[in-house]
Amino acid sequence: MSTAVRTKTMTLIQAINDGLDTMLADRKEVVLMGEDIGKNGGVFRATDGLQGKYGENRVMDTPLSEAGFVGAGIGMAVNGFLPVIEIQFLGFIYPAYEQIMTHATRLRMRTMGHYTVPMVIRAPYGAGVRAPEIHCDSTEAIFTHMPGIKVVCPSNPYDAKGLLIAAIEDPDPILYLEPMRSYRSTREEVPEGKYMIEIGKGKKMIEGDDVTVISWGAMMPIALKAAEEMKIEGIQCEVIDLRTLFPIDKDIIAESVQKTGRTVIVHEAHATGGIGNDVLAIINDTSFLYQKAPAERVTGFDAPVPYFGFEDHYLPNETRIKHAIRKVMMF
Amino acid sequence: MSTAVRTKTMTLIQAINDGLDTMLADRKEVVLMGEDIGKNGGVFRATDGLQGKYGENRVMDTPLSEAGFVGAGIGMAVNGFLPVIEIQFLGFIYPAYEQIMTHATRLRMRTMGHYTVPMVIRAPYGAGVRAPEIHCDSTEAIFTHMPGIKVVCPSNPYDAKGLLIAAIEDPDPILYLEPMRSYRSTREEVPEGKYMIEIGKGKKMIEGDDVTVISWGAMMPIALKAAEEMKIEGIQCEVIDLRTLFPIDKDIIAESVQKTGRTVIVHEAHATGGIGNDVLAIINDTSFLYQKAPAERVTGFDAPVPYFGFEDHYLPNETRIKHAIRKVMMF
Amino acid sequence: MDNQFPIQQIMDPNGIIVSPEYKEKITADLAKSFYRQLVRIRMFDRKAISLQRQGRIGTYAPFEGQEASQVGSALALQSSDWMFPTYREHGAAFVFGHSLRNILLFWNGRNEGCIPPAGKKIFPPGIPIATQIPHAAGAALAEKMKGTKNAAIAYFGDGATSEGDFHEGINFASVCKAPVVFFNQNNQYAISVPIEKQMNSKTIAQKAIAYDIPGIRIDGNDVFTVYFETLKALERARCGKGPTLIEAVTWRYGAHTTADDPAKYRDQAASKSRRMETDPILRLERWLKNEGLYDEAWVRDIEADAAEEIEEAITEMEAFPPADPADIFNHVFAEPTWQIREQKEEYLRLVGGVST
Amino acid sequence: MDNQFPIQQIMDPNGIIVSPEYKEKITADLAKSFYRQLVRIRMFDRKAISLQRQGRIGTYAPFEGQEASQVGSALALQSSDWMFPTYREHGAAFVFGHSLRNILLFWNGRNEGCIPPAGKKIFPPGIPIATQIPHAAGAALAEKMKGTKNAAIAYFGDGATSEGDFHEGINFASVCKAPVVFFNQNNQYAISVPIEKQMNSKTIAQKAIAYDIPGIRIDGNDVFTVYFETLKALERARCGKGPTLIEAVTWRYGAHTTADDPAKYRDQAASKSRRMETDPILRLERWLKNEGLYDEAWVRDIEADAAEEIEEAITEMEAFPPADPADIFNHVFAEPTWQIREQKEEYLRLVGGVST
Ligand SMILES: Cc1ncc(C[n+]2csc(CCOP(=O)(O)OP(=O)(O)O)c2C)c(N)n1
Ligand SMILES: Cc1ncc(C[n+]2csc(CCOP(=O)(O)OP(=O)(O)O)c2C)c(N)n1
Ligand SMILES: [Mg+2]
Ligand SMILES: [Mg+2]
Repeated sequence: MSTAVRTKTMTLIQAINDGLDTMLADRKEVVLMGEDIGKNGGVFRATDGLQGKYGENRVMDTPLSEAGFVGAGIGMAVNGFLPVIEIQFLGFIYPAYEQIMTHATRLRMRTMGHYTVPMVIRAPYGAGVRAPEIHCDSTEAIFTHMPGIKVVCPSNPYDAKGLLIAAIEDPDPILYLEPMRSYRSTREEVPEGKYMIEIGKGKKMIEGDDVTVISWGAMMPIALKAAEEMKIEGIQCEVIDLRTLFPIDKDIIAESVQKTGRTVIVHEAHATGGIGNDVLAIINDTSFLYQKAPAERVTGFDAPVPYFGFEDHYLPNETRIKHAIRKVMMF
Repeated sequence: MSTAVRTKTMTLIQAINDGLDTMLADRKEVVLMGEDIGKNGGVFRATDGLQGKYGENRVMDTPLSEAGFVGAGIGMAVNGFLPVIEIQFLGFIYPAYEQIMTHATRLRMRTMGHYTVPMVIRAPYGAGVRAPEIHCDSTEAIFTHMPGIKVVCPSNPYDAKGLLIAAIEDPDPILYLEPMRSYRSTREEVPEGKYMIEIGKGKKMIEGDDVTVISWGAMMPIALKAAEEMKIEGIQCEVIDLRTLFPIDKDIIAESVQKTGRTVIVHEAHATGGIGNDVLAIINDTSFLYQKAPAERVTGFDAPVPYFGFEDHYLPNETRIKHAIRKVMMF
Repeated sequence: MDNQFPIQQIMDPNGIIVSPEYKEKITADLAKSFYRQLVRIRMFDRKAISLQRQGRIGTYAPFEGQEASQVGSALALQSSDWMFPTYREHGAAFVFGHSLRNILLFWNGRNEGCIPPAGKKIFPPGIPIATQIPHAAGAALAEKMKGTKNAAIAYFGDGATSEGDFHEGINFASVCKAPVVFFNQNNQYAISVPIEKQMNSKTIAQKAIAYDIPGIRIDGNDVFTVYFETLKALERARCGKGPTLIEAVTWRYGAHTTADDPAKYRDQAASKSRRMETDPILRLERWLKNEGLYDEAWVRDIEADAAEEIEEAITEMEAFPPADPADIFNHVFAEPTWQIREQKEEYLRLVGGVST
Repeated sequence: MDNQFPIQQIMDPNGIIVSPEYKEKITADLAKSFYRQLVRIRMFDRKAISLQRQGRIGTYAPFEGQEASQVGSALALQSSDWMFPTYREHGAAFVFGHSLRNILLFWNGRNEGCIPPAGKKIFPPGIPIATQIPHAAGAALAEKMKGTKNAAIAYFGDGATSEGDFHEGINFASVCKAPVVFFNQNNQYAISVPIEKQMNSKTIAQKAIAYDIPGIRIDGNDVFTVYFETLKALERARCGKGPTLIEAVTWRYGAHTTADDPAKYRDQAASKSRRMETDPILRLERWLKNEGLYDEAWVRDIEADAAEEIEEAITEMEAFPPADPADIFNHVFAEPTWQIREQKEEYLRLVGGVST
């Protein structure tokens, strides 16, 4: 990145808005679609001001029908546009599951590249904001298991904009998950204009020799805090932000685990079938002999995300992460 | 099982038909719903003859709307019935994904047991029968990740009937997967009348000391054949049929892996996010120090299930399984 | 098409009965019981908003302006019928006999709030839009198969009509003649999206034609019309004649939820003038006055009773035991799986709780 | 309702023009070109069934009986329009210019069969019912946004109308006035389920009212009606007037697919009598004879040409290189991920193939 690039202080949601703005200006094929994204600017204001700036054709309020507008988005993507579709909350993507599973992800395969679906689906996910039920799901794994779509998830404003632009530029469908509880929790300097974070690359957030802590999205601040606190106990954690959930950055995991021999994976989703298990598989395949202890997974439980009165108990927290770190250290 | 029980030679699909017949006779709350299950007896004849025997109220042809009739089934289940719903092919369950994800699996949790959904969804799955696209999916993992539903999958006629009856008797929603390519491939003796296979319990199919081979459903015959063939090379495989995919029988895996120290997991579904990774997690958590080699996963590739012209390449076969067995032996 | 589906009205905004055939049916007792419920739920709604502002409950979905639709339809039910509300029909649920404490618990993030009083067949508020429509069809079909005369009512908004589940649920019910009333509250907005962007049709009632079931368009702010039309539709349902689609045209004065700012997407002046002209409570008040039935003391009594009842419910809600983390695990399956047992045990040990 | 949506017909089963206003528009050339296509696709269909029986292709979905619906609608398209067929509209796709070899490859389990000839905008046959309807809406909207005059046609069956995607796709298109024609072939069965169990409505055309778009019910075995009504609907679409729903009432003589046995669920006598009375080819033949345009030699020529074309396609299909396992991996993403690279390499090594 050139040092002459101007930056601006932004929250994560502002960085998303700025990324959308940048791409609407940059490529006339970009169209935004979704519920309440027009005048209202989205229920979280991700698209605030964009309909005013680019018009109703570029920023379209759709009827309340996720299958319908994702399906229509596929038709538009095949026919020359770059739809960026907002699903109001990840928990409301399920009606569109068939369209994503049977078409968005398979049209390239089906036609051997003749038709492709360069589409981005944006969705806020996760618990911790006292929202009603279903608004709090973290079901990335039902998409990472689905070949033909990539899944990314930023944890900070800089990555949010860079990953979003990379996703829009990517020739294939991308699910772009937004950590709703981090939307406004911090601000940081974000470059103006266009820049990209490479999809498929994680990032080392803290260096350390003792334990590899792997997480992403809304769990990152908590994982970082736990790692920071473990220093008091003399334990140096290496913290990795995956950023892309499919395809996961295998190399960054292998390299770190081969150094530390100990792993703690932190995610909000249920343990069974969660992405933690994909990380276990990468360790199994690349770093078997380096392991000094069984990896620990600190995850949401194998229970539905509860009503918000219970959510503080449901969500992984520093206590649980630190407990797991101690466990892999003491094995 | 009493020795006086009469048996009958049946294929897997006949055992399913017999199980449905048994339960329609046994419990008046049982109703079958689905596309083409009435006069036509189902596209695979799973419900053959049942509408004639029990009437249109007990065996209902539904409109072509998976979300609609799964949703209606939820309403019926809450209101005193035991719906057994046929999804014509697992690949056509996706329109009902929202209903299953947000309601079937959560109503008990949501109402702390006040409303429950004792419903069974039956679905043929898997490739290998030269069927058109989408008819061949093996996407169990998008359900095993979903708390609140159990997933079972028989590999033989005896288990098919016993698991089906157990599923219908279970007070919670169950996805009952049917290995379509095994529907008519073998016959065996199946007891008449009512019997159950305990949900959550796997079965040791072959004893062996060298390698644990774990599989289920349509892959079992292939895994068994590969294991048999490895004897020539002096390798004794212990083969386990999981039968239940959630909750997996942890004990049978731990016990076997602690004996052999080597594991090969075989499934049709994609590697990433597949149930193979749940098995890895169980090994990690229960048998870390017993492992003599990294586990091998022989799975469908991380590519959509291809058109049937390519399916023999896509599906795990004896060659790939034997290769994996040799690999864990030689590590 | 909209002239094929005129808005039916029994009482006009001035509280004048414009469909004289109903004159006899509208007794003083009936009207007063309607009035009492309208006031009760409006007072609750306002109180709930203020509780949310004080942080005593979570995000809340107000219904002020839609009271006649909720009261009229809920009172038309028999007590053994089924109700499938959304997040906006706690007014209807309350009128039908739900516990106010539980309604408040629901809005405070507690599953306990989803449990209706014993014997009351009320579903938890539907969150994923339109998904309750097939449930109502199924529950109603079950009643028919059991041979009862019970029916079901499913509530949903204008936006919900765009979802596949609306279509699939009504189609299913129409084919099997399930005893269910599909009760649409057309408040003309789905959050910020006005009905013109939601659908090309001018009415929701006309969508009934797709299923060859009766479609009725009514003034949703006229509690009499709502009551009598719902009653008729329920009667049809009970007689085996199948479902009806009712479009009750109404308006929410306030925000979609307390997290929403309607000024972003519509001119709030419309709400102000509607409040003066077509308000459901004011309208019934005008009728009561016209009939000489309006009695200030009686109204004060109603209000005092409601206030007391609401305060009591708030007290109960706030005295309710704190969320027990064990409940996260206790209701996933009838019997917990090993995953749930292990996770529960480990977590409770960690937080120093006792496994329950 | 069905009397509000009478079945429109230009030519009756005896080949008599019953809508005289079309007399002039129906030229000998036009009629003959229709006839040629009808014969061509019927011959193909029969051949495909026999190929399936011989194990030379996989399960096949025949359309015999529905040829007029497919030919009339496909010929109404302009070559730059979009076509979204299902598994039963390879007749229409062929008429619109798809490659017969590729159509056969599709039925032989080869993705290559999904690729249309250069410049032809034909989607792969839709397998999950009704899912192509939103695609057509989106592709059509894209044409409108680009400012072209191109339109899209989406095919689907009577059973498909029960799916949520039918509803959501048409609603979407109606709201944004997308230039698309929703072409329903009502063959009165969805596999074994007759239309009376599929829907409570007597017609499919009336479902258009839900979206305030024109709904037209036509004789799907009268190629003239199909052609002229589709042309009109496309014209409306191109002028910015939005979508049209066409219900073409027809009948499949045979099985749902070669894996189906219709004797299980319906009396095949109906198919026999329909073959005599309302057959789309026979009907046009009768018209040609009435007009003195029928010429045995010409018909023999058409048949010979078609037979040759079909044989050629079969030869090409059978000479096509065997499936390359590398193709399983090559088209998942523009650039393979590491999983795909590794899996491909390992597999190809194992089968002794060369990485391509
Ligand atoms: C499937 C789904 N998509 C999106 C949402 C988010 N959402 C909540 S309420 C709402 C608008 C509903 O409008 P309408 O049906 O008119 O009911 P109203 O809120 O006006 O009563 C939306 C989009 C949701 N709850 N479920
Ligand atoms: C979502 C989905 N559910 C079920 C099926 C299985 N299936 C294939 S064709 C068919 C019947 C379709 O009937 P219709 O829409 O009338 O079309 P037709 O076959 O008569 O042309 C069914 C149920 C499917 N392909 N997709
Ligand atoms: Mg509304
Ligand atoms: Mg049909």
